[in-house]
Amino acid sequence: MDLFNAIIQVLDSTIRLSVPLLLACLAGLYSERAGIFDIGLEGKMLVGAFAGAASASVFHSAYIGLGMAILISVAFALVHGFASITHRGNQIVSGVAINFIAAGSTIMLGQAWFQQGGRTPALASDERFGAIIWPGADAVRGVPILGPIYSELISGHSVLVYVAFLAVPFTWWVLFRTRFGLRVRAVGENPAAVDTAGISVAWLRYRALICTGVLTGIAGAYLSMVQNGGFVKDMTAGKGYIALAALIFAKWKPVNAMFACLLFGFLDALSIRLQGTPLPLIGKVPVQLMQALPYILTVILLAGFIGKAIPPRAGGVPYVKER
Amino acid sequence: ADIQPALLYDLGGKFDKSFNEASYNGAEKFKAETGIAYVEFEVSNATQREQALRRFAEDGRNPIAMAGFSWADALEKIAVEFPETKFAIIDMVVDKPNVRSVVYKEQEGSYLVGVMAAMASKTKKVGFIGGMDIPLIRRFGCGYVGGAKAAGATDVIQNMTGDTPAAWNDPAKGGEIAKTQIDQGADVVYAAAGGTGVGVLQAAADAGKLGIGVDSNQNGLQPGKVLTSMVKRVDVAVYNTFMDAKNDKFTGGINDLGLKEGGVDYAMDDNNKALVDDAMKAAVEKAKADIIAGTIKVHDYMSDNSCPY
Amino acid sequence: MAQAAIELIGINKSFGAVRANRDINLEIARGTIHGIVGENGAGKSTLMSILYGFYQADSGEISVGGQPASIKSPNDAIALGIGMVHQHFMLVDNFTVLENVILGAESDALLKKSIAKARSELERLEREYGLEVDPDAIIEELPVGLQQRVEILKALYRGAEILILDEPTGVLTPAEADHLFRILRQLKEQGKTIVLITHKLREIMAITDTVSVMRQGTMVATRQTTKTTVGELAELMVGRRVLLRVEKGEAEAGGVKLAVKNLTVKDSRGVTMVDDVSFDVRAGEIVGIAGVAGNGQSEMLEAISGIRRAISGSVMLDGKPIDLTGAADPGELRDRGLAHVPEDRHHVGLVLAFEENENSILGYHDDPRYLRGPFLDIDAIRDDARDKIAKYDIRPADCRLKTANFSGGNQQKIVLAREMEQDPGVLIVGQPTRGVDVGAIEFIHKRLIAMRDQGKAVLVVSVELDEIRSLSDRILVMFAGRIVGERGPEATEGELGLLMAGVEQREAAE
Amino acid sequence: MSTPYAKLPAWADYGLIPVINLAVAFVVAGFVVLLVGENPFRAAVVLVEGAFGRGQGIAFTLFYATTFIFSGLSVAVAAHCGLFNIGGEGQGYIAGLGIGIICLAFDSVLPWWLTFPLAIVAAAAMGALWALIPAYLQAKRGSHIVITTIMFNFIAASVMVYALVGFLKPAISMAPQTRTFLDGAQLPKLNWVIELFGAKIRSAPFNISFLLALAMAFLVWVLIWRTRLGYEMRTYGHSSKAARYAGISETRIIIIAMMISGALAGMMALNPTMGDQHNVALEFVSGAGFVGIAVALMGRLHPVGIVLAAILFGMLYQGGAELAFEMPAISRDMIVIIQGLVILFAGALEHMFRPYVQALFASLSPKSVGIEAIKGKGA
Ligand SMILES: Nc1ncnc2c1ncn2[C@@H]1O[C@H](COP(=O)(O)OP(=O)(O)OP(=O)(O)O)[C@@H](O)[C@H]1O
Ligand SMILES: Nc1ncnc2c1ncn2[C@@H]1O[C@H](COP(=O)(O)OP(=O)(O)OP(=O)(O)O)[C@@H](O)[C@H]1O
Ligand SMILES: [Mg+2]
Ligand SMILES: [Mg+2]
Repeated sequence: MDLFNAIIQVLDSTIRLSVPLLLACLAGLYSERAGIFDIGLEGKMLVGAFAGAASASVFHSAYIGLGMAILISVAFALVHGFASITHRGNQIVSGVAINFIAAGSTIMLGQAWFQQGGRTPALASDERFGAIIWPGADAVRGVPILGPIYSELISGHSVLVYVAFLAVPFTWWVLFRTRFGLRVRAVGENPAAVDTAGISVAWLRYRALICTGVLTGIAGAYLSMVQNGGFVKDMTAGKGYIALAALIFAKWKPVNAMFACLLFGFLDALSIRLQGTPLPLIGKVPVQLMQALPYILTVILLAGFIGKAIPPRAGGVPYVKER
Repeated sequence: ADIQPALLYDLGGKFDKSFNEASYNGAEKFKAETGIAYVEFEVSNATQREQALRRFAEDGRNPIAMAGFSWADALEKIAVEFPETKFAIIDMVVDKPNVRSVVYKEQEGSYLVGVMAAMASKTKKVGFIGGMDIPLIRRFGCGYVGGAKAAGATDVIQNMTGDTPAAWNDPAKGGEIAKTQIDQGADVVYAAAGGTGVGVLQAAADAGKLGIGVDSNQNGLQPGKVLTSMVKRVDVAVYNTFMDAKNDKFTGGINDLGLKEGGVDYAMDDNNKALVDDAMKAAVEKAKADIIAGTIKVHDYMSDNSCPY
Repeated sequence: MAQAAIELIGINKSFGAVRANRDINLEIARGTIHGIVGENGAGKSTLMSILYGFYQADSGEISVGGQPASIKSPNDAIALGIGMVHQHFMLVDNFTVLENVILGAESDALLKKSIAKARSELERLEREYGLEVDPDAIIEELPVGLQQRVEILKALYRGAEILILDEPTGVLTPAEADHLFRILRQLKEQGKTIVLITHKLREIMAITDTVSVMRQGTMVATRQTTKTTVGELAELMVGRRVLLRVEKGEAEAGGVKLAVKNLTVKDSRGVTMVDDVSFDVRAGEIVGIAGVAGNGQSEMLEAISGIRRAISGSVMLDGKPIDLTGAADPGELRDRGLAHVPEDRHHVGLVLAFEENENSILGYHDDPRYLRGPFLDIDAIRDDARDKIAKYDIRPADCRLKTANFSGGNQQKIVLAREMEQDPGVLIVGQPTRGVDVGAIEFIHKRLIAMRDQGKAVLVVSVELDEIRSLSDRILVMFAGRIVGERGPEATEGELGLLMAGVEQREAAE
Repeated sequence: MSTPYAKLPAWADYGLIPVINLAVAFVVAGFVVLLVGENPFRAAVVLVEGAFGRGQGIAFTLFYATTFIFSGLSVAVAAHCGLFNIGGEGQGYIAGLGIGIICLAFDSVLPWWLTFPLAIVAAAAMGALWALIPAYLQAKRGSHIVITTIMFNFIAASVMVYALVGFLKPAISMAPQTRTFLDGAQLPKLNWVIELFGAKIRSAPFNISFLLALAMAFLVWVLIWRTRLGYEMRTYGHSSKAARYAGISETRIIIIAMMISGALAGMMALNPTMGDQHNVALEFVSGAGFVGIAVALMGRLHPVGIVLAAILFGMLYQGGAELAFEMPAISRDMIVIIQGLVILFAGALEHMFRPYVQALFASLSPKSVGIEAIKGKGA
C-alpha cells in the first residue's frame, strides 16, 4: 500500500512537472510542422512566465496575467517569424537570439520594475490559478486503488493542467482533421505545393507560429502562476530544450508528445523522489544522470538506434521562391 | 570616523527574502541611524566577484561587507592587496587580519525550530529542504533533526534541492520537493534554501501545512502558514561591521555567533502568534536556555561531517 | 480564329540580373492546344508561372477570356480557371492523393466533407477522362507517371478551363506519353485550352494546333503547327541552323579502356534504375548513350564515376577491375584515369561560391602539382587556371571571379577544361551541352572529338538525340534501365526513337 | 550561407552591412534602457568608457575577448564546413575537466610554461572528443548536428556537475569547484603590454592565452584558405554533392571539421580557468560558447572579423559590468539583451537591410551592382 501511495505521488508529481514540457512541446509541434525550427521555445516560455506573473501581480488578476503571458509570447513568436519567414533568416540563429533576449530582458525589466533581484512579487492566491477539486474527490479518497487515482491524480490540479492535456487531442484534431492542419502539415513538407495551391506560405506559417506563441505563453504562465507563486529569473531552466527533445522523441506527433513529456516529467519526479536513495540492483544513481537522461535518450533516438525521427522535410529551410 | 561603506550581495540577489535581504536590512538600518549612505552591488558571475571587490576597494570604499561563502576566494586575494581596507564576510572564515569573518551556529537556531516543528506536527513527521548540498546546509539540517527528535518527532525527511548554486534559486523545484515530502506524510517543512524556500513555503501553505522560514523573518510570506523562521542575524553582522568601522572599533578575526550572542534565534510575530501555543513556547524557551547554559550541546555537522541524531 | 483564351502583352521578368522574359506577347485561342518550345533557360517556365500567378511580372498585362486580369497569386489564376502542372511536381510526398487534391481547394474548414466531395469528384474525372489513380495512395509510393496524373487531377478538380503543362513528357515513357496525349485531346474536345511546354519538336508536331518559340527570354515566333516544320522550329529555337554534324574523321578504335560489367543501381526509393548493364568503350572512340531522360542514364553515370553506390557491378579501367558496390570512390577512379563531367554543373561539377581557380582543381586538389605539403600552392593553382582559361576561351578571363558570375556555357567550359586537361584515359560526360548556347556547343563538340582523336575513350550521355548522333561512333540506347540496342552513327532518328520508346527490335523491323 | 543577392563591393559586404546591423541592435537596446528609466546615451558613454577609458578597462575587454575569439573561431570552422556547431558551450565546459586534471596534477611540480602546453592539449582533446560524437552521428546516422550539440551541452553540464561536486572538489570545500591552482598552473598576465602605453593597471586577468587566441586565429585562416583540408571543408560546406564528386569523404570531413571546432571551443576554457579564476568552477563558461555564434556571424566567419567582433563583445562585457556599477537600474543582463539583439540583427536578419543598401549603391553607380557589368560576351 505504501508502495502504491508512493507510486501515486510520483505520478502526481509527474503530471505537474510534465505540464510545462507538454505545452512547450505542442507549441514546438505547430511551428516545426509548419517547417519552422524553433529552438526559441525556452525564451518564449520565459517571457510568458515573466509577463504573466508581472501583470498578474500588477493587475491582481490571474486571467489578465495569462492574457499578457500569451500576448508577449506571441509577440516573440512573431519576431521569430519576421526573421525566419519574412526575411528568410537562419531559424536556429533567430531562435538563439530570442533565447538571449528573453533571458536578459526578463531579469532586467523585473529588477527595474520590482527590485527583487529579477523576481516578481509573490502572487496572492487570486492572482494565481488554484487547484480545481473535482466533485466527490474528497469523498472517494478512501476507496482503495481508484480513490487515490481519482482524488490525487485526476482531481486537484490547476485549470492550466487540464488545458495542457486537452490540448493534446485538440492539436491532433486540428492537425489531422481540419483544413488549417492539412495546410500546416503541407507547408512543413513542401511549401511550393502550398504556394501553387494558392495559399500564402508566409501567412500560414505566421499562423502556426501564433499557435506556438499561445502555447508557450500558457506554459510560461503555468511556471510562474501555478507551479510557483511568482517569476524567478531563468525559471525555465532548460525546459524549452527538453520540450524540443520531447518533440523529436515524439516524432512530431501530438499523442506521442504527451507520452514523451510524461516520460521526461516522470524522470524528473523520480529523481526528486529518489534523491540519494539507492535503487535495488543499480545502487545510488547520480542525480546528474537522471537529469541528463532526456538528452541522452534523445541523442540515442536521433542516432536511429530506437526508431528513426524524420523531421518535416521543409523544416529549417526558408522558403525562397525567386533565387 | 568618516566611512564609505559598501555591501556586496551573493547570486540570489538583494531581495531574496532571505539571506541577502537580511544583509540589506542591516545596512539600511545603519543608514537610517547614521545618515551615512552605502554603495552596493549584486554579482551575476564568478569573474565579477574579484572585479567588484577590487573596484570598491580601489574607490576607497571602507568597510566592505559581503554576504556568502562564495566570496571567500576573491576576498583572499583582495584582502592582501588592500591591507588598509576593512572587510567582513558572512558565512565563511577568511583568515586575514583585516577581515572579520562572521559565522553562525545555525545548528542552534535550527534545533529550536526543530523542537517547534515536532510539537506542531500531527503526524510527527517533519521535513527539511536544503538548498545546495554543502556542509553548511547539512549543519542546519542536523540541528533541526536534533531538535525535532528531542521533541518527539519520529521521522525527519531530508532533501536537498541540488548540487549547484542554482539550487538557491529554484522555487519551483523547492515546491515540488515540499509536495513530495507532504505526500510522504510531513506536515511541517523547514526550508534552508535561500530563494528556493519561497517555493517551499508556498507549497506548504497551498497544501494547508506549515512551513518554517530561514535567515530573515519569513513569517509574513504566508501569514498564518509559517510556523516560525530560523533567523540568522546577518543584518546585525552587517550593521555591526559598519558601526564598528564608524566608531573605529572594527576588529578582524572570527565572530562565531550562536544563541548566546543573539546571532541566531527563532522568530515570533503577529503572523505566527496563533500557531504557537504556550506549551510550545515554553518548550522552545527551555531549549534555548539549556543551549545557552550549555546543558544541551547541539552537534555541529561541520565539526566532523556527520550527524549523530 | 476563335476567341482568345489568354492574351499576354509585354511581359517582362528578371531574376536579379537574369532577364528571364523580355517583352513577351502571346495570344492563345480557346479550345486549342498551344505548344511552347525553347532551349533550356529560354524562359518558358517563367512565362507560364507568371500566367499562373506564381511569379509576378515586372511589367506587362494579362487578359483571360478577353477580360483584363490581375493575377497576383495562384489563387487568382485558379479563380480564372487556369491550372498548371509544374515541371517539378508540386505535391506533398507523404500525403495521400486525396489530400493533395483538396489542398487549397477544401470546401470547408473541416476535412471530412472536403474529402468526401473530392472522392466522388475524382471518381467522376476518372470516368470521364480515364485518369485512374487510387485516391488513398501515398504520393511517394506512386510512380512519376501517376504523380503527374495527380497534378492534372488537381487542376481539373479546381475547374481549370485552361491547363498549362510544363514539360510533362520528360518523365514519361512513350506509352505513358501517348496516354497523356489522348487525355489532352479529349480535354480539348471538351473546349478546354491547353498550353504544352516541351523541348520535343516531334510532340509539338503530333499534338499542337499552334506553336510558339522562345529564345533567351524573348518570344521569337508563333506558327500554325500545320504550316511549319521541325527544321524551321529548330532553327528558330537556337537562332541559326543547327550544326547537325561536327566534322570528324573515322574512329580508330583501339583496345578496351573502360568496361562496365553487370551494373545494377537502385535509387533512394529502392527502385531499380539501372538493370544489369554491361558495355565497353575502346580507346579512340566516342560511345553515346541515347535515351529519354529518367531511364537510368543519370544513375548509371553516377555509379560509374563512383558518386553513387551500385548494387552490383564493376568497371575495368585499363584492364584493372574496380568494384562499384562500395569501395570505389570518385577520387580513386579519378586517380586511375577516369575523368567525369557531371550532368549537374551547378551542384556537382562546380562550387558556385568558389573563385574560378578554386573550381579548376576540384577533385584534383590532392594532386601534388597544386600542393606544397598540406598547403595549397596558390600560385601554381592560379597559373594553371589562367592557362585553362586561355586554352578554352573562358570568359571573362578572370580566374579570381566567383564562378556563379560566369554564364552557363562558360561554367561548362570550366568543368570541361578541368577534366580534359588532366589527360585522362577515359572521359565520361553527362549532358555536355545542356543549357549551353550554340557557339559553345560547337566548341565543346570539337573538344570531345579531339579527345577521341588523341586515343581516349569517351562516353557521352545526352538526351539530345542530335547530339548523340553527331558525336558518337557507336550509339547505345537505354530504356528502363537496360541497354536495348546498339547502332552505328548512321542510324536514323526514327530507328533510334523507336528503341528509346522501348519498342522491341523485332517490332521495329516490321 | 551563400548570399542570394547581387554583388556589393567587399567593403560594403564585410564592413557597412555588419555596422548597420550592429547599429540597429544598439538602437533597439537603447529602447530597453529607456524602458527601465535610464538615459541610453549616458549608458552608451559609460559602456564605452568602461571598456576603453582606462588601461584597466582595456585589459578586461581583451580578457573577455580572448574567450570569444576561441568560441567564434570554433563556430566559424564548423560553418565553413556547412555545420552549425551550437555545442561550443558544452565543448568548452567539458574541456574544463581536462584542464582541471592536468593543472591539479602538475601545478605543484611543473612551471606554467610546461603545464600550459599540456593543458592546451588536454582542453583541445576534451573539446574535440565532445564534438566527435555529434559529428559521428551526423556523418554516419544523419542526426541533425544542431540538435545533438544542444543535447550535448546539457549532458556536459551534468557531467561537470558530477565531477565538480564529486572527485574534483576538495573534500572540505563547500563550493563545487577545484582547489585553487598553484603558480605552476597560473598563466602570466599580459597587462604590462598595455602598461607600455602608459596606462596603469592595478590588476586584470588579461593573460597570455590572448596570444594563443591570436595564433589560433591565424592558424584558422591558414587552415581554411591555404590548406587542402580547408579547401575540402569549404567544398563540403558549399555543396555536399560537389564534395562527393571531388572524392571528399563526407564522414571524414565532418568529423575532422567538428573536432577542430570542438578543440577550439575547448581551448576557450583556458582563459577563465588558468588565466583568471585559477580553478575550474561550475558554469565557468557562462554562455561564451553561444556568444561565439554572434561573434562568428558578426565577423563573417573570417578570423580577422572574428577577432574584431570578439573585441566588440569583450567591450560589451566589460563596459556592461561598469554600466551595472554606474547605473543601478541597468544590470549586467543588459549585455545579454544586446548580445541577443546582435545575434538577431547580424545573424537572423542579416539580409534585412541589404536590399536597401543595394538599391542605394545601384542608384549611386548602376555599374557596381549585378552581374551584367562583368558578364563577358558570352561563351
Ligand atoms: N526562381 C528563380 N530565381 C532566379 N532565377 C530563375 C528562377 N527561375 C528561373 N530562373 C532563371 O530564369 C531563366 C529562365 O528560366 P526558365 O525556368 O523559365 O527556363 P525554361 O525555358 O523553363 O528552361 P527549361 O527548359 O530548362 O525548363 C534561367 O536563366 C533561369 O536560371
Ligand atoms: N546562383 C547564381 N548566383 C548569381 N548569379 C547567377 C546564379 N546562377 C546564374 N547566375 C547568373 O545568371 C546568368 C544566367 O545563367 P544561365 O545559367 O541561365 O546562363 P545563360 O545566360 O544561359 O548563359 P549561356 O548562354 O552561357 O548558357 C549567368 O550570367 C550567371 O551570371
Ligand atoms: Mg522550365
Ligand atoms: Mg543557359
